[in-house]
Amino acid sequence: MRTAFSLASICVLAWLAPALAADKPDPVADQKAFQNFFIKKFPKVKYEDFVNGPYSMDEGLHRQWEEKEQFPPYEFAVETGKEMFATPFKNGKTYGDCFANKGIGVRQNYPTFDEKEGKVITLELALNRCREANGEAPYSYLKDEMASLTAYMAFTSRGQKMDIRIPSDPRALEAYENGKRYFYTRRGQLNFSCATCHVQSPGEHIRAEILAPALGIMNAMPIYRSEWSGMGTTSRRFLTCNSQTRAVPLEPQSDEYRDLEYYLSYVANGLPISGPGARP
Amino acid sequence: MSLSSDRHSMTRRLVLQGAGAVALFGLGNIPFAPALAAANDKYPEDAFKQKSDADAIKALYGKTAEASDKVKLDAPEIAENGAVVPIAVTTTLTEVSSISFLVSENPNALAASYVIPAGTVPAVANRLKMAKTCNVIAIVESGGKLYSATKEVKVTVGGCGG
Amino acid sequence: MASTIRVRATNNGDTTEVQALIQHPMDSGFIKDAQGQIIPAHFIQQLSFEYNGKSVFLANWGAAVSKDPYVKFAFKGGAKGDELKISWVDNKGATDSTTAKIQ
Amino acid sequence: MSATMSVTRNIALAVVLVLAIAMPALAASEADFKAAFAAAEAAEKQADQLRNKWTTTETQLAAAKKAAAAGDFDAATAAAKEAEALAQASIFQATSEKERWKDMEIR
Repeated sequence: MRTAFSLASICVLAWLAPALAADKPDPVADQKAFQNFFIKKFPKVKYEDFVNGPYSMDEGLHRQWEEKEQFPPYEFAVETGKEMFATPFKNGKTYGDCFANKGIGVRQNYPTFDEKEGKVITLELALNRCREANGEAPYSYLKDEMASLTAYMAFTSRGQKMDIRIPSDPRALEAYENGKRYFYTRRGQLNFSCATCHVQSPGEHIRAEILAPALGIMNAMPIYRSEWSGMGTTSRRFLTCNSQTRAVPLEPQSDEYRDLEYYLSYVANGLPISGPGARP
Repeated sequence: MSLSSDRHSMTRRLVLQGAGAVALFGLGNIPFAPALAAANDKYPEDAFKQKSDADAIKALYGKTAEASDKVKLDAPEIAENGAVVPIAVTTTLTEVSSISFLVSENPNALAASYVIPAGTVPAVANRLKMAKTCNVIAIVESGGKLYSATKEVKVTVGGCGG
Repeated sequence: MASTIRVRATNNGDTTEVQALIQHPMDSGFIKDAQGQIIPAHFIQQLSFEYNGKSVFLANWGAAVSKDPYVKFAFKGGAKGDELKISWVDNKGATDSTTAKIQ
Repeated sequence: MSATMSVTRNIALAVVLVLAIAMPALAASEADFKAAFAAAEAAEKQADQLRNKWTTTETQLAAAKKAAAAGDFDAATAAAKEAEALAQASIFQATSEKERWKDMEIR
């Protein structure tokens, strides 16, 4: 009855109607409703183009993006990442030893849920844990080394569909719900939530930038932003979004951010990985 | 580069009001370190120091350009970010020996100047910085005469960042 | 240290199209850093491309060229397997050069 | 999420802010400053527990400390009061959003 309900309802009506669903979270229905909302809101945008953020919202931007994609500025990050993958740690092991399939073409399965630890493991966290497990110091989650590693891993997964799984472990469902709550909760003195910008007004301007739709927003990570004239990891993007609403950012890879990435990636299941991405 | 949020939002506001951009450039024209003489063609040091596009063109070519529809300038209506503005030029003119790009309201108008030897296709694409909304001018030297195309490019986020 | 110059040169019969992306800060000399100090001008001034010992393209750049600069041009001739020689010098006198095979 | 709901909430936030700042600004002594600063820090600590601090609260706290160090207790107390108001507003925001976030959820 729930899926029929969400399919039949017009998106605006469904949005305002009080939640009939029992309190038990239903990620499958969430994901359908989430994707339907954006597909209805932007009928002219091709399904897989949602991963191109602002570039699928504005023709002028799209042309500039195509121009940049001929020889994109994140090219250096991918190559540095490839070199890092090939350089063994002091103990002779490499990043490939920490990941399935040597870390090639696996990005679309991250974040995963670790049932031993009972927590979400994001790609950035897994990379630092791999370093620590091999006696190396962890990298900053905001700086270029982490961006190069995730850029290379994303590059090897390009085109693969996002494939995030929520195991039947109740803690996984709770992490998913925490991520969803964080996404919709207003914060900072400007009193914005992620949804205020990326659900209510994608395609519109906020100051000088055109807002990306929330659907597929993780698929392009990490991104080279002209604004930063450098690479940015998912962690850096979450922290800067916080400070732009005048909320004090939390520690990178805090549980809130891990759950948020879990939720945002799960609802984008089925959309292709397009990282690393170039952005305004 | 520490990313303290106050500096970040403060700079963005300043840049957006344009005040910051003006204040920065009010520092006057910082003399460039004298460039080492390049192996072959000489670097047009003086042209790159000129403020206005007219002075830069005069310093570079010693003559003025006339607008021509044979020079096709490809630049965006609104730059996504002033730091990376994709600009390209193609021309049907022949015997092209030089192509230059000028950004009229940058502190120094001349952005780039290319020597086009015989046998090279008269077309160039590059990515330039623009301080604010202004005219982008492409100059093509063909058969010893100068032809130009001009287009206004709107810039919302100043390209010189900070 | 790997070269700072990335080049893609492709030949399609009579012309060779060349794209280059160079890793360089291209500081304009107008920016202040976090402590309010001016970051001194540091940008590539000349970038040259040679084929068979002859210059096919010479770029004179000012401070307004974007960070990690990109340029695209084409020249008549060239053949698959031939080599292009690329080199740059910046206003501090630093240089880098590389060669690239035409695909 | 309908506009009326967000307007009422913003008014509530504004009221909390105005109330705190409107306090009479007599020549503040060091003791006044210490009291105001302690209250502000306590509120900010609570906001921290709710993982919902605002950057503007932090700037005001720093401004208060700086003014106090320079001996200007009037400015220091005013900044401390402003910091407390902002901290209270961020606490109000965190608690009111506990359920309210569902209004915006896509279903």
